[in-house]
Amino acid sequence: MNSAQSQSLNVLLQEIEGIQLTHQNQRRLRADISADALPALLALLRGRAGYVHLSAISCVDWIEDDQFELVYHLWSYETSILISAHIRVARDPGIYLSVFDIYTPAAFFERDIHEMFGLYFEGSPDMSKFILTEWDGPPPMRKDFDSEQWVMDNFTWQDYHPDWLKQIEQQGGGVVKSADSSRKSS
Amino acid sequence: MRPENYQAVNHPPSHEYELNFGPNHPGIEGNYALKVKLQGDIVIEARADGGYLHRGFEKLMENRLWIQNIALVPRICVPDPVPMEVCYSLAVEDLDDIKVPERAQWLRVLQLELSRIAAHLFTFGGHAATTGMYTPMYWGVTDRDLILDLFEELTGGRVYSIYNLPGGVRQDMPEGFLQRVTQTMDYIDGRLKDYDNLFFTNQIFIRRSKGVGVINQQQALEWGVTGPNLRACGLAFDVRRDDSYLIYDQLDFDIPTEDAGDAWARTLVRRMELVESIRIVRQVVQALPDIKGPVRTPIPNPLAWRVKAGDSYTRVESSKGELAYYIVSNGEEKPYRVHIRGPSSMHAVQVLEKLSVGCRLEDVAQTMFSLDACPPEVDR
Amino acid sequence: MKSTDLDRIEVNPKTMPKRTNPLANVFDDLVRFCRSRSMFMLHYCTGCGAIELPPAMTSRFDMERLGIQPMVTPRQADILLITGYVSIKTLKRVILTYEQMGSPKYVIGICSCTVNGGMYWQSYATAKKLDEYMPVDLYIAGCMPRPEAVIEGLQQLMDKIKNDQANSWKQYYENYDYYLGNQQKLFGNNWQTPTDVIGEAEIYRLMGPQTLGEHTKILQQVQKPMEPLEMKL
Amino acid sequence: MANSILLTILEVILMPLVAFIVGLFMVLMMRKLAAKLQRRVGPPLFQPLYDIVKLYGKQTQISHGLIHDIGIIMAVGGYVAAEALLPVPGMDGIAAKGGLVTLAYLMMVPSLGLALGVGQCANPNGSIGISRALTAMLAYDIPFIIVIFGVAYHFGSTNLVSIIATQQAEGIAGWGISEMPILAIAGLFALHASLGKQPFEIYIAPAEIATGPMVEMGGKFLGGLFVMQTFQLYTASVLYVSLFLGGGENWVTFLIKCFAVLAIPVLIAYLFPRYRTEDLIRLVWKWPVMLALLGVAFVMN
Repeated sequence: MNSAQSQSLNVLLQEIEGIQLTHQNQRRLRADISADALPALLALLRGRAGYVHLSAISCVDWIEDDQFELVYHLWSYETSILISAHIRVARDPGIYLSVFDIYTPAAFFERDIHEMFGLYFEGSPDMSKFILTEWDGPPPMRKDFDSEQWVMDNFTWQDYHPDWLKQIEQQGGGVVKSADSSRKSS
Repeated sequence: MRPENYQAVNHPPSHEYELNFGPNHPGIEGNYALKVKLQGDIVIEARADGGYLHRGFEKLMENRLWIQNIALVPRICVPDPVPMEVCYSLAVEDLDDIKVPERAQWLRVLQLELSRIAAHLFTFGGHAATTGMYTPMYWGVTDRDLILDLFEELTGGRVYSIYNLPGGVRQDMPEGFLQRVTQTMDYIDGRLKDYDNLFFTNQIFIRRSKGVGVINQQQALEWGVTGPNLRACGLAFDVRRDDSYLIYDQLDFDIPTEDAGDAWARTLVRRMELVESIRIVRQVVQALPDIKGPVRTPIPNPLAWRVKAGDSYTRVESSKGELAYYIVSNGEEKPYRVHIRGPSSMHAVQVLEKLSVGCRLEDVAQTMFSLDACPPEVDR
Repeated sequence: MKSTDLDRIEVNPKTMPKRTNPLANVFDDLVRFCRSRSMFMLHYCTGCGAIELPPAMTSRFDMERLGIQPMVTPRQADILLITGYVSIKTLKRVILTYEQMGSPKYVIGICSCTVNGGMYWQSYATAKKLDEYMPVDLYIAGCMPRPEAVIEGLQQLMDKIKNDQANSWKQYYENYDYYLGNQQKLFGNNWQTPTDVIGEAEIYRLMGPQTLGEHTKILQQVQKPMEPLEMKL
Repeated sequence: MANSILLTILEVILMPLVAFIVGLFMVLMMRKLAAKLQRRVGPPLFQPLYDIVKLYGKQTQISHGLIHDIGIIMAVGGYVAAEALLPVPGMDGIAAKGGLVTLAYLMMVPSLGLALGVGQCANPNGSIGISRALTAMLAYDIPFIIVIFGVAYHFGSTNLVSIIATQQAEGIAGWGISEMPILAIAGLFALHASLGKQPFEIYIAPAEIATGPMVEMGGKFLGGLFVMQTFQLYTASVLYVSLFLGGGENWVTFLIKCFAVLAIPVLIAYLFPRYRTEDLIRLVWKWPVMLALLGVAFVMN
């Protein structure tokens, strides 16, 4: 990218209210905005800055703040700068707007976030389950779902204790059993 | 989407029926399912059904140390695991500001490109097999094995190498390795002529695959198509060049494109990329002896390693398309959140569903294989 | 599925009719030999291990020289290769597939994940021990096993078949209650498959003391009899 | 008189057995040639036999009903009956009484039997497969019948025994292939299409319809299909040899001719993908039919 493009991009982005821009490096631009302003930002980027490619939508569960962070990674084939737009959505009702009408690929990512985090997107074409169709527990990617506990409750382990191992154990050797605390997920 | 020689027939709706492709079906790549509704021979509705390969990687990675995750990441894409390791390492290096020695970067590129060659050989073998031609599959998989032998020599593992760590690569290459790389490249270069005669100039194959699953450039950008599938629509975009990582900006390679955007063009683009990858490997082989230095920047005690807080979105070009990791660290021993953007997650779900509609029953499998969709990436 | 009155079935295994043909043992040996030399495998690509099967099948290692061929549908196959971790969603399909295969059938668990969960032991999505849900003849451990190891494992299975040791498929009928119980624990009590395993065990005289039990009672309660296929013109 | 009837009965029993054994080696040759093209070793010598014995030795047989059973019997039985009409060196069976027309009818019976059997499986893949198989039969039967008509016209007989005798009387110059080269080429096309190998393999098509008619077949049903395949290869190649290559003077030349004829389609098959259904019909109704008609025209003037 050249600096003129970068300048014009910066000018363009200032049109959005309350936007905070951070240049992480030459090709990465971080934009923190409020959740309400995001559709406007995306429409602006797609319409006027050539950001036609939605690379991904990531969701982060900030359980201590009781918020979901949604990150929209956008790429322009012209300016070659990747913009990551960060927004925060309250965890409790867990509802946000779909950007499917701006970016078609959003449908898959929103569907994925819905089944993994339970965050509902209004206006998304398909909110049915895709991966976890036969799963009836809580959304597993939430921080309050303890995967390991679920495994311990539902499965048993193969007890492999052959004679040669018993012999070694009699001589004082053997498999070092790790303490359960180290297995526990934090 | 329809072959040129197709003429529409209006069947009464009672001729509609449903057919399941997968999860255990030779016309499906891996463990994946596509439910199609057909009218006669024409697909009128298609619905992808995934999750058969779901392991909850993103959850697992939150529960393991930064260094433990290196063993986990290559499993995400089985046919092409190396970009997964490199991308994860790049992301962690970006977070923790680790500088990678130059020699390690070249070694990574060497391994990445060898992996790309292996993946492409595997893919067009698979594409040929869906049209009933098994000989290219037998040849392709066998030639791929020679590259796996190189991996084994370099890293100790045939498929999953676990060779890239944050900070560099695990060890330097063995004595005489570059010579054997050159030999293998020469062999594969020579074999390409056989493949052309058997496969890429095969008139029946061209007739089968031309006009199947057409994506035009507009649709490709709209649907988020990446990688070779995007280049088959005429857009010369490659993360290696346009969002350059490692030392790709020092290398001389072309980005092959095709305009047709159909199954044939996609396979042809892969064929041309094979040549480019061989070219890159040869350049690396030439340059590597002159680049001295360590292959790894030491990292702190890995069992108590706390990566600096922050987030990083890192992309690499895998053989399937744009692969990205979004990693969030809150300064703990384990990642706070890892999001994997598998290149196939677009191709195997939305694009495949759209392309299948209007497609013949004969061409459903071909469409999927020509998109080079990799189900474990979708399911994670 | 025909509805069987489970209470009427004798639990003791019926003895096979006495064999009067003097050549019966010779025939048995011949059939066993042919079974060991001609194995049609159904490789269910449940996981990573599937990637090492194409090399084992194709030109470099060439399984066909041992008489091992890939087959497409469960009806045609003898061996079910479970190539790697089985997610719970897949496990249901694997059990359906297994029950549809014709006996004698053999199951090979490839990769460490089928033994004990492997590196996905923490994962909420994968089943851990394959042999809780179906009898396994042979495990090929490794992450993932090399093609040589896969072929070595298949050769061991050939030896087992030749020596009449690979009879795990009978266990599925004889201990159906145990396997069904584990399946119900994971999938819920409404779990049922279209194959009438108890009926088959009855017909082929494979009823064991463990075939029927508390879990099959639950199955009997929830089971909806399968309706005959409607033939529409 | 009683002796000759007994001899005929013995021949009728022996001929299918011979056909089965030769057919097993034909299957082996097919798989070996494929292996060589694919740069590998291929199956051992008795592999086709092992497969069949194993399939019949399966302990559970999953039948879908009476028609399913009868269909397979029809499929194998049609070919078994056809073998008795195909003269081999030293054995004429009932070939002199049957003739080409009966043979052509009998060769259609297996496909129809298969269609009945697969129909009862009620598997959509199987139904699509069998409809494709019948479509393919419709396609290749037209050039096949024209070729048979041309040959019969040329030799003035539909009796295979006399056709072979006429050819053998005049040496190589009298063989059908040197007298009717165009018909011979058309016949080779029809032979290849009738074997259902690539590029005409539309009804097996694992990647599309999961082996089509075979999809619900296991155990003895699949074994029946394997037996059928041995007969199919044998019948197609022996018929071609009888019509165009002068039949067999003795067993050595006869077998060499049969295997050589079969090697041509097999070698082609493993280098090509399959056609789409309508492409197949277009191709088969265009070139082989045109060639066959041209050949008939040459024969008739």
